[in-house]
Amino acid sequence: MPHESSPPRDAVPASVERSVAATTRSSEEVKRQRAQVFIRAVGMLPVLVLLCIAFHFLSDGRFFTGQNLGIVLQQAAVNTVLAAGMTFVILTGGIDLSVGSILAVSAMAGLTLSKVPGLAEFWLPVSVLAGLAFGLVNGALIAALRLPPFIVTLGSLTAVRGIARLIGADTTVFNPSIPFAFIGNGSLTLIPGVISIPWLSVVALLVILASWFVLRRTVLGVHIYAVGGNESAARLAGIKVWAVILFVYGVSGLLAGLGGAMQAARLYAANGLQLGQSYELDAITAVILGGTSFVGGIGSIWGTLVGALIIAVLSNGLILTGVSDVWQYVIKGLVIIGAVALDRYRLHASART
Amino acid sequence: MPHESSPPRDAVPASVERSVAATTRSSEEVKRQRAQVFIRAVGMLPVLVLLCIAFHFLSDGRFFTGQNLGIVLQQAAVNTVLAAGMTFVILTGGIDLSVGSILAVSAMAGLTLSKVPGLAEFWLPVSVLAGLAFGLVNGALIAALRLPPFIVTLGSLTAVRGIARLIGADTTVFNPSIPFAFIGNGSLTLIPGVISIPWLSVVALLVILASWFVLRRTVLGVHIYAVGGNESAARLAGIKVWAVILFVYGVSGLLAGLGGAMQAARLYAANGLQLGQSYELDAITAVILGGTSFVGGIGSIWGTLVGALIIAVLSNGLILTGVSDVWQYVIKGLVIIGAVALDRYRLHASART
Amino acid sequence: MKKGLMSQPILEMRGVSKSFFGMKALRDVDLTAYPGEVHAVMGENGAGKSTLMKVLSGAYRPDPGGEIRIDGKAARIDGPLAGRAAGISIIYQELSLAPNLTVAENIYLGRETSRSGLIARASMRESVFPMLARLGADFAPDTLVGDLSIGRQQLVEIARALAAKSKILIMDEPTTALSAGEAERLFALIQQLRADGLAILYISHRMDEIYRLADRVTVLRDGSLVGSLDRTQIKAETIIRMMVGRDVSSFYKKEHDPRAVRGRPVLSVVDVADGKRVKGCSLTVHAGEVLGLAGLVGAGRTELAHLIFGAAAMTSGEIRLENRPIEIGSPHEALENGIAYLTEDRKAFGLFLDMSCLYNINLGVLGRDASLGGVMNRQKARERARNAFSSLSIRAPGPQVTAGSLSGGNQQKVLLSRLLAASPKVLILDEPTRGVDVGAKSEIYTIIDNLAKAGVAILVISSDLPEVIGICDRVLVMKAGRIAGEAAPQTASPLTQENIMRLATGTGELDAA
Amino acid sequence: KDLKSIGISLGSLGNPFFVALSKGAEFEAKKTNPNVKITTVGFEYDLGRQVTQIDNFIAAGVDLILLNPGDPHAVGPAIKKAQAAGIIVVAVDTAAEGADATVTTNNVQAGEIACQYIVDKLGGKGDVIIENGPQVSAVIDRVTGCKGVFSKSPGIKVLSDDQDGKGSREGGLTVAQGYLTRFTKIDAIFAINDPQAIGTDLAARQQNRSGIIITSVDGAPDIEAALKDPASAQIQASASQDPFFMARRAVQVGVGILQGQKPANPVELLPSKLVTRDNIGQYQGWTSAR
Ligand SMILES: Nc1ncnc2c1ncn2[C@@H]1O[C@H](COP(=O)(O)OP(=O)(O)OP(=O)(O)O)[C@@H](O)[C@H]1O
Ligand SMILES: Nc1ncnc2c1ncn2[C@@H]1O[C@H](COP(=O)(O)OP(=O)(O)OP(=O)(O)O)[C@@H](O)[C@H]1O
Ligand SMILES: [Mg+2]
Ligand SMILES: [Mg+2]
Repeated sequence: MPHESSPPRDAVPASVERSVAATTRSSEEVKRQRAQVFIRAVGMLPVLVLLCIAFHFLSDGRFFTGQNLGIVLQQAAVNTVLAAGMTFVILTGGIDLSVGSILAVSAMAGLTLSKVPGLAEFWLPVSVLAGLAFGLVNGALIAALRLPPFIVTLGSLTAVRGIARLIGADTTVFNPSIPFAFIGNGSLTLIPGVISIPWLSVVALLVILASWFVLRRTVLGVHIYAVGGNESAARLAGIKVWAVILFVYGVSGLLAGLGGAMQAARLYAANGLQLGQSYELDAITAVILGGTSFVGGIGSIWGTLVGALIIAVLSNGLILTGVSDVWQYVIKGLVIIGAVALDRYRLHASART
Repeated sequence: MPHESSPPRDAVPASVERSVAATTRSSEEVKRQRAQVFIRAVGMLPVLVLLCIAFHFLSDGRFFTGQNLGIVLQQAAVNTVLAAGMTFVILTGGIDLSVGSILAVSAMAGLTLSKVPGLAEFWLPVSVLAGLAFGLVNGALIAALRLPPFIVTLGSLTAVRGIARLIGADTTVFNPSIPFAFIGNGSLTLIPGVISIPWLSVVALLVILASWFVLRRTVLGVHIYAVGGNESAARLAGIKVWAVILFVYGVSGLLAGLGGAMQAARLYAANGLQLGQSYELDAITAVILGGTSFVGGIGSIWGTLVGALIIAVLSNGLILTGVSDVWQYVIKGLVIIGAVALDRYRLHASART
Repeated sequence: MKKGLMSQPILEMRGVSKSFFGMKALRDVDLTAYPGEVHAVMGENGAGKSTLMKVLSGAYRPDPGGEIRIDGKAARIDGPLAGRAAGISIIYQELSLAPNLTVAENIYLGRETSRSGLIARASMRESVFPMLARLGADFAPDTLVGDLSIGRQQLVEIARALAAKSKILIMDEPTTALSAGEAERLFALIQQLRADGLAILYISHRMDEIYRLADRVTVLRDGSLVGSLDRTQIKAETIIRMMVGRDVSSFYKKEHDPRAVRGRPVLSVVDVADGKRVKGCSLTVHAGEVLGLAGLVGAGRTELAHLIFGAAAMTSGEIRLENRPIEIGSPHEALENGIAYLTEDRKAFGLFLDMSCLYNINLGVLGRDASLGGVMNRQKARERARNAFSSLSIRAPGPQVTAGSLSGGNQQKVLLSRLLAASPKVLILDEPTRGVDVGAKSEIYTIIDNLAKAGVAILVISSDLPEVIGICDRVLVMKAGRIAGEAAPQTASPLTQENIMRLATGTGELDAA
Repeated sequence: KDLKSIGISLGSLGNPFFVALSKGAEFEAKKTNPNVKITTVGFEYDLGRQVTQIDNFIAAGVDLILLNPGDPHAVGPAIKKAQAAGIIVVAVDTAAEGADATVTTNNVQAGEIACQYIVDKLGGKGDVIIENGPQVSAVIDRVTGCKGVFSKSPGIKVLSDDQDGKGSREGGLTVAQGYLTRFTKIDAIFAINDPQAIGTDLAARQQNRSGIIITSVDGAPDIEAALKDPASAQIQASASQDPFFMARRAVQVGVGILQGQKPANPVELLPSKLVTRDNIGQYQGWTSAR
């Protein structure tokens, strides 16, 4: 005999009047939490804006031109897609080191297929699905055998890289007439002659929007946050933790596959050994710069987008201002540390007010 | 009645308590618990032994020769030293991605100094101290500003790499007559003509012993475990958490510096960009293979030694058996995953008997 | 105890305030304690008791302005080390142990016995034995703390505070995780320490403990001092009125139909065992019945509940729901079958502290409410959370705040409302009022009673004997993994504390130290 | 059109070869226009990164791009994009499809002369190893040249050619240690570049193996030292390249095109000369500016 989900009102003791002090404290608490949520959501945006402005002046006004912004967006695209998948994984408290290798393998698979007459058109879905397949293997090992994500994905970082090289027999696969090449190099014209957005960025933006929807508007999204927040509590709350884990690694693989397709369409070529090397570090950096917690449960996809843009702006801006390669290393490293330090300081300061 | 989902406490090993009252516990259970403690301590040793035997047969008996074992030990040495430092860091729940770059910078500094007449003899301490200095900077940023270790050390991974390149003005610094070169290429003869151990391995072994001593025999060691197990409890117990954190990153930097000196003595040369690339992954792999928990607090330095040996045996064995480079990737990845899976299975099985 | 009050105070706190991010948790609180007295500090959840104690122990730095005097001298306590140096030791409310270290290492954490930096494990180990024996602990010094149940971990905390040999001993809800036997032993110990001249600051939500132990009671409300009572003035109604600002009339509620005991069986557990702690237990809960499950710590009650809920694997036995055998392989399946479980450790296994109350409450039913494709029905979720807030009188700024920012009692109610949202047929409550203040306790009792009235079968696991007797229709007692017997009204073994303790210990009498 | 700004994308700037290359380019560009703005970046053998860098050069508005292509064919589309933006693209060290001009060492020939040396020394008979490296076109060409020579001598047996020495001393050392354990008789080893050759020599010395002829390609400063060092007697020859000169030529050609002079031959192959222990005295090396 299931009872009503909310007991009738009169059955509980009359609610206790709150003291005046408690009331003021409550509204203060709400305000404080709202402010914090806002600041967290905005995340690194101020840092991004600062960087852009600085580069604009240092490069004699070359940064804020339509063409250059298009280039930045395009350059951020692949990393954004990978970082979106990584956000899912890190939100559950895991990590996926294999995205670079999966990207390579799916680009290789796609390009190889694109040279087969008659099947060429299918290269795009095949390379995305190849990514999904490897992601699911990762997920299955982690969810079913309960192996540590770091080791599993480190293992596949290596093994999948080998497979990528095997596919191309260790050579560069090249196809100048690959179908759907416009994704990699074309632009979507919004206002002819005025505004056009690279297709790569459109894809990345769609990925971000879809991720936002899944994370914030679906039950699965809440379950992802829950697993990251407290895995044992999630299990006791009846969440199928293994399914959530399988899902996030599947998504990460799928998006790595999409990233591979994007790279293939952009370069018309792929190389099993060289493509996607250490992309995982860039993706993880974008996620963490975006304010997602390494232990899981806290973070947002918008933060990740900002993080990925910061990385792209840094690379582009440093070349634009003519900084030498060596100093680019030093500056990039310091900016990354400085950005989190600033963020930490900002959060702290806002918490005090 | 097998259950697919593991209960929340499954991760915690069954208690090892010897009950004073000793009413409820059967002697069988006591035996089971003893076995588990033993298995945990032994760690991956069985996997290592299995690998060695397999390679011995696959390489027509070339593996277990004095000379080859010497080579394996020598190849494991630098990674063992880095992994020892990484063990300290991971035990506190942190991570140090910058060890490869620190290794490069200290090797560059050491080699550069070794070419200065009159100061040449000092290259060894200088390169170790250079490592210590960078490690302390990492530690200070993490302990004092409370920044996430991943980002800080990722930042220094990049920035320190830049500094390493600056030191050598982007060329390979080499010195065929570097003092103390015997450390890199000589052997310590124990029984002339029969047993001799490469000096590199002697150094690595000393590092492991010293680490064991600090972790298991000193108050500081207990504090390191405590910080990793429950940081706020450690703080409440009056432990200077910041000092512990500074210490572990300092040790990691120091040992990376030592690793740099070892590489310099071994190769007579260093290149700021190429040396030490992605060594951090090998070091972390050794630590995790060795059973140290990523969240901190659990693990042993002996496990790390076994983990580093597994990696070295894999590399050596695969070359010895003539597996091609591409397949080496695939096999290495699968063996790493297989090893943890086996370990997990073994722990599980022993828990059930 | 009067002599204590006459002497020089060992501790004087004057005008102590503490704010978190601009929010005042303590305002101008005064507190005086004398050697040889047990000074109880009381107040609702979130009143600031723990905060006051943490200021005293050095875990928090107070706002400038106040003053702390120890032995008549002004003391500057700016860290845990300074607190310890001033002769203060504390048992924190939230366990503050490192689960990866051994019992001995935890007890000596931060003040290890050492010879020039080398740790003296053997001597630490040796000196821990008598301490553990004194507390009646049944585990060895080199057990890993993570392998102990919360109750045993609490004993480690207590041992740690005792080992510090200080002048002022703070105990922040030390008995929440202890069962009656262990609590008895602790009380005896406290009385002994009082006789030795220690000042003991004692925080508890259990009125019977206050009666037994306290020489004086100080009450806090919303971070301010309400007043102090002498032993002669201690009366439940007075204290509760000071704490809550109103009268809480009938405390325990048992208004549902007691005949439910013989009603329709809903959940039957037949001979279940897990090959470890639970060694063949059988019980039946009927619709509309509140069945108690008592026992000493480690008796295996929580483990049994986990078996029923699918959170642990059974090795033998059968579970029947409404007379049909069912297979429960995971908590998910248990919930699908209408069995809900409230964990005894809400922080570790219950709540998502960084998530809003809204999601914490709705987590179990989001899937059911969702539209096609798993899109959340946020409107419904908000409504449900609002209803839960008003019907369980959860005191928090609103469903949007994170669960971690609520006081203990309100967290418990949030967790409870998640279970209720799933409309279970069987409700297993493991220590439902652990760490919950009197006001909230009586509200939770009312909720349990109402659920029973609505026909839910309820199994209450509790170590609080007055509570078990006060709200349950009958009580099963577990001992060493088996059901040792039953206490029920109008039987040969009536529902009394003595009876339950006799069954739980297997002896004829209470096992006081 | 004058040369105001130049962008250079090279394999890896930590490699002394590319450093010498960039120095040469800088030298020549400064000679043409003392105020020229030069941006040099390494793409770390990541095609995607190189394409990104080309995009950035386009945005920065350079006049000339000097490119060490990651792949001869794959950068074609990016080159076209740059050319569409009015930028001259010159490939250096590796040929690139569609580039306005290419200046490179003849890597096939370099592999040939390094391995011909081995064949001659061994008298056309012996067990040899080709110690391979990262599969970039320069390496592939060298190995092709080498294999061609070996296959002409029936007495030469190639024991293995499928291990990657990673182009570094360390990689060469590790791989050679494995080889020396695996094969008891090795007469010669061809390493695809100098660092690997030195690593190989270190391995042989550690294991007290002698009589192995080691040759390689590059003529880098460290091989110069090794060829003069009696301790490393097994290192016997290196097919030299001249990166400094190569880059200067490339810039000269690029500036020429900028000023409207089409080169006679779009692909300029610079021959490699073998440096041995005998002629090392006359070798000028990379660092000497000419
Ligand atoms: N570290 C902290 N950060 C922010 N707020 C805090 C912190 N610690 C306590 N508070 C707030 O201070 C107030 C007093 O909390 P405290 O823990 O002292 O209550 P308590 O009387 O011990 O309650 P309980 O009976 O539930 O233990 C609460 O509103 C709580 O939310
Ligand atoms: N939080 C926990 N973490 C790890 N193990 C636990 C925990 N709680 C209980 N256990 C394990 O379960 C065993 C049985 O204790 P259990 O909790 O089932 O008994 P109980 O009668 O419910 O006692 P309690 O009053 O402590 O809840 C303990 O000895 C311990 O090994
Ligand atoms: Mg409290
Ligand atoms: Mg329990």
